Amino acid sequence: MSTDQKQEQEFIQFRYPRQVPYQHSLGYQSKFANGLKQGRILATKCPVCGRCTIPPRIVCPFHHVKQTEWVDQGQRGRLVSAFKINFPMFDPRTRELQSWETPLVAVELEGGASMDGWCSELDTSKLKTGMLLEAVWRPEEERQGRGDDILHWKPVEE
Amino acid sequence: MAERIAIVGVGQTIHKSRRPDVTTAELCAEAVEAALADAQMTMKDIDHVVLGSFEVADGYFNPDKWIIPEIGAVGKAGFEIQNVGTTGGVTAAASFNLAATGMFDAVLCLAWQKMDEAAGAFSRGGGGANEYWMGQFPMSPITNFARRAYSYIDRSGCTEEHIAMVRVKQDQCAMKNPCAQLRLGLTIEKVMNDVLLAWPIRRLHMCPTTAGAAAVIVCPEARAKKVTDKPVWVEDWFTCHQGGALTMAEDPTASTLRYACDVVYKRCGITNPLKEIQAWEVYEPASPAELRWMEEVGICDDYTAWKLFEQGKVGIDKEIPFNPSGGVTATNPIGCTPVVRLVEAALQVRGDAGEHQIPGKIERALATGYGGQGENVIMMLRKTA
Amino acid sequence: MAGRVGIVAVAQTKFEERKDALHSAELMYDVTRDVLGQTGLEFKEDRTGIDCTTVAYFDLFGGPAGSHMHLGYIVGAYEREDERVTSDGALAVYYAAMQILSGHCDVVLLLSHNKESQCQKNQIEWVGMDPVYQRRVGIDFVSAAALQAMRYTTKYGITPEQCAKVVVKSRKNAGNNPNAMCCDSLTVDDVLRSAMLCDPIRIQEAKPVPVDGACALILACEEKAKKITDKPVWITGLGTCYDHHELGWRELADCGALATAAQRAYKMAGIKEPLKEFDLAEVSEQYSYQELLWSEGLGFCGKGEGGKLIDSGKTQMGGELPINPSGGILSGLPVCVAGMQRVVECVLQLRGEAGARQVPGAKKAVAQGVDGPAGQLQCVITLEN
Amino acid sequence: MSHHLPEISDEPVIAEVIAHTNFLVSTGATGTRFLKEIRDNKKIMGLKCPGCSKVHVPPRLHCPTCFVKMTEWVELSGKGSLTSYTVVRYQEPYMPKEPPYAYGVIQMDGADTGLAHFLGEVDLDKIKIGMRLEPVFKEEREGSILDIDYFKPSS
Repeated sequence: MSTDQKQEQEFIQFRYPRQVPYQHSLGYQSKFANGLKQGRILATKCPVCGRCTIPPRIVCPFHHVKQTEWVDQGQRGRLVSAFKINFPMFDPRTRELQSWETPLVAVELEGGASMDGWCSELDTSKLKTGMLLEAVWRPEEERQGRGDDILHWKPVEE
Repeated sequence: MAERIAIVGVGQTIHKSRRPDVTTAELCAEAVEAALADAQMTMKDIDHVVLGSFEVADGYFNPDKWIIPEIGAVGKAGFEIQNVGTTGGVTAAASFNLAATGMFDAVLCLAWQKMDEAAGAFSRGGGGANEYWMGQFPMSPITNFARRAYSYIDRSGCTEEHIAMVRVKQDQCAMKNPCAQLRLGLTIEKVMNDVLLAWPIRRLHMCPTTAGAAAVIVCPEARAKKVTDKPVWVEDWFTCHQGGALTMAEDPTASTLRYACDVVYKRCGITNPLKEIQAWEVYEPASPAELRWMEEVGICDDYTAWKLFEQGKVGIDKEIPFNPSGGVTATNPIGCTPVVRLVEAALQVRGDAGEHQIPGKIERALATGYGGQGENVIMMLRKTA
Repeated sequence: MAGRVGIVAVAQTKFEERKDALHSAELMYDVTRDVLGQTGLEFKEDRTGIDCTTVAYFDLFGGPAGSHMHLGYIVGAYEREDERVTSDGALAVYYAAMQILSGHCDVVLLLSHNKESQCQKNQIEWVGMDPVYQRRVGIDFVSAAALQAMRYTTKYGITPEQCAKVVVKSRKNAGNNPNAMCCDSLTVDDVLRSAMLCDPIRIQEAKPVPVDGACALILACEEKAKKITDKPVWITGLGTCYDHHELGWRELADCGALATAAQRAYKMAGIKEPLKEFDLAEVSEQYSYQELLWSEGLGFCGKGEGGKLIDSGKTQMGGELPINPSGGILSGLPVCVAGMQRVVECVLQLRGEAGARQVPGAKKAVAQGVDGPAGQLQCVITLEN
Repeated sequence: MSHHLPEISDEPVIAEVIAHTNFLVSTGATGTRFLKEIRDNKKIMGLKCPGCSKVHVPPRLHCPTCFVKMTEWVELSGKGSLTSYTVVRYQEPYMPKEPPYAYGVIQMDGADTGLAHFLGEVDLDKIKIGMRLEPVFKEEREGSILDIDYFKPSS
């Protein structure tokens, strides 16, 4: 037995396993979620600077004006960053530790907004900053209006 | 400023990964005892307390209530602050504000984190205001900093070896700091062969989970001069939060550090930070972040910090004494970490940092707190009033 | 200390059981725009607008880590000074006043918001009990309050009718308040017939849960307050105090911490006879007995005389010192927002803008906030027009 | 990018999320000593402050009044008087018992502080402040405050 283990046994410790439910009102973000269910990516647009943001924002952080305009961001975008998660991490949906095969990417969409996603290309050496990607959606009946309704982003030839 | 204020006592625990021998409250008491001893004060001399912890990582709701009796603060004025990674910074800022009113003789700022108890705390990390959207991806500080580092490498032309150099420098400093948690004796080779978590982030590049607490005692000028002959003057502070303005996907290098430093430098009349600030304790939760942070605090131009490491200019006794304590990759009791930075910066100003003391006179020291996706707190300390 | 602190604008939402269609951000946005609109102020870097935003919020009520940290940009705090208080909203008012008295800020925007409908209040508050003893046996804030109520009512012979009268008064007053949630007229019998929640507290004697809502204030230094508005309300006294955490370590029937906090505030404000000098009080009674007990702590009557005080009618509208003309927390306010809303109500009264609930000619008021189990942390703020 | 797509609904969405946590709690050397005495010897121990001489149950490392370390352990009989009580009549998932049940604050003989715990073997309508109580220990004890099953009226 290592000294560490001995020390652990010497002192009483216990756990509080809990599941605490929350219900978050999406409010002004609801339109974004409803859009995903229909296979569309919508972003709010600042009337002053024209910046589009995902997740949608109630005000522009830079100009502090209420965002009322929604812009369809299209289905394609360019890669900003890509890497694999090489360690087991909690799946936020299942709450279980699991390993992740697909690279996590940040994509700058045609409409100007950026978002997170998975990439269908498993070989990260083939992924280059600026390359063109296209959204591949889950079947409509499986979509829940959440970020992972986009199954992954697929590199496309230019 | 209504009153000039000074730090008259600092204390921190010896930071470890596990502390089953103490409760969170008892861990806090260790830091308070150390700070009181340093200031040669007792709890009777303290008339206001400000407590800070990152509750979600602690598993407590308003833990200040439970900790108050253990640190002998029943009957004192006080309140709690929590703001994820910058908790300690906002807590310190609050203690500065309180002392500067001149209404209190001595304000105790205490922050802690007992991360050995925090299993599962981050299973919901990265949620923030976007609980619904971000929550679907396994986001964590690791993926956040992988994204930052990816873009940094992409834009600057630095290599993984340069990031390893940063980590080795951090470890060399930590080896000289008896309070640091990770003191590993690293080499570039060891770092390069370490487990890859998410390219280019290796396990050694990320801050560890730490059980630790830190405290500082702040007094208005008149009181400070009576208490100690080595007051550390708090010249200015600024808490700046990006406030979810940008996600990592939108701008992986976004941080408010540059803006916050600009504000503070202007107010303090600093035009050449590298020359006018002699000690830096900057909250870098991952070793590649140190490169970007060095640029943002004004030490060098954008995307050139890696060259300084290549030239061997960074270290305790080098041209750029950046994070002489070993920094956050060696020790990270999250919510408490900014106060650890403050403690270390104050020790440098006093010349009491021991083996990791920067040689020469330290007139100014800068400590920062970092949190979330770009939140920063700046604390500027000075030797002469 | 640099002059007085003035409150120059206040705003609140309507308080409702559920605001399902609104994101927390929208609550914050609405009250912020309201106070900014009243004053014509904006966020500015050069000390000509809002210098700092301070938000009071309990992170765990939002769910994920840093759930409120990501909301700063909504109020315009992006790249601005932005601080937090994780205690009851009254403590945020206390701290914001300190930020100004310190000279660090001239104008502070203060916010608190909470959607209790999105979480389980009792489950979160339970984690606020010490983890080794009280939490393990399942004591939460409700049973902690009940233990206090039982001790208090038994020790001093406070009758169930006297407690019930508090609820009747609150609901009646709430009828004059368009923002209040519960304004149904109740009789003492109705209250005493309602089911027992946790002896001796009946369901109608406890704060309704859930409640959603937000409020905001702008505080300014004396010089600027006078320029911003011709109806500033001045903060004249501030006091906070912590009590023991363990219920068995306190004399639950006496609220020593409140008495101390009140003494601190009254000393600063020069208040000697609170019952006579104040024109109204807004206190934080999450349970009916608390209004009686807090009245004792605030010095409106002697120890154990809270029951007699309500019987005397002095605390009704039209009485010598109306307590909670707004309907108080028993008429429905979310925790955390509650304490700040006490101050908002006092400001409306002192400006003569309280509509049907106006106390005629009100000149001096006292607001009280509580935090922690059975009123462990107390905050008292005195105000004057 | 098409500009002629059908409108997307604004209908409010409520996202249901469950936060899973499994926090560890250290009882520390002081708490461990106290809990082990209950577990192994059915003894309730208090800590006496060298400054103010008050005996604290449950113990903590520092005296809240004097902020000095307490090291002198004092054995208590476990018997004491009830200073307050309540009967819980609502249910939450974290409750270790089915409501209705009673909590009491028990001031033990020889202690200066009270311990909050369950009351048992008593008619919930006949609990009286000041009544005498004694602890009932569980048969199988695990080293927690729940090793005391409850406090019952004693003669």
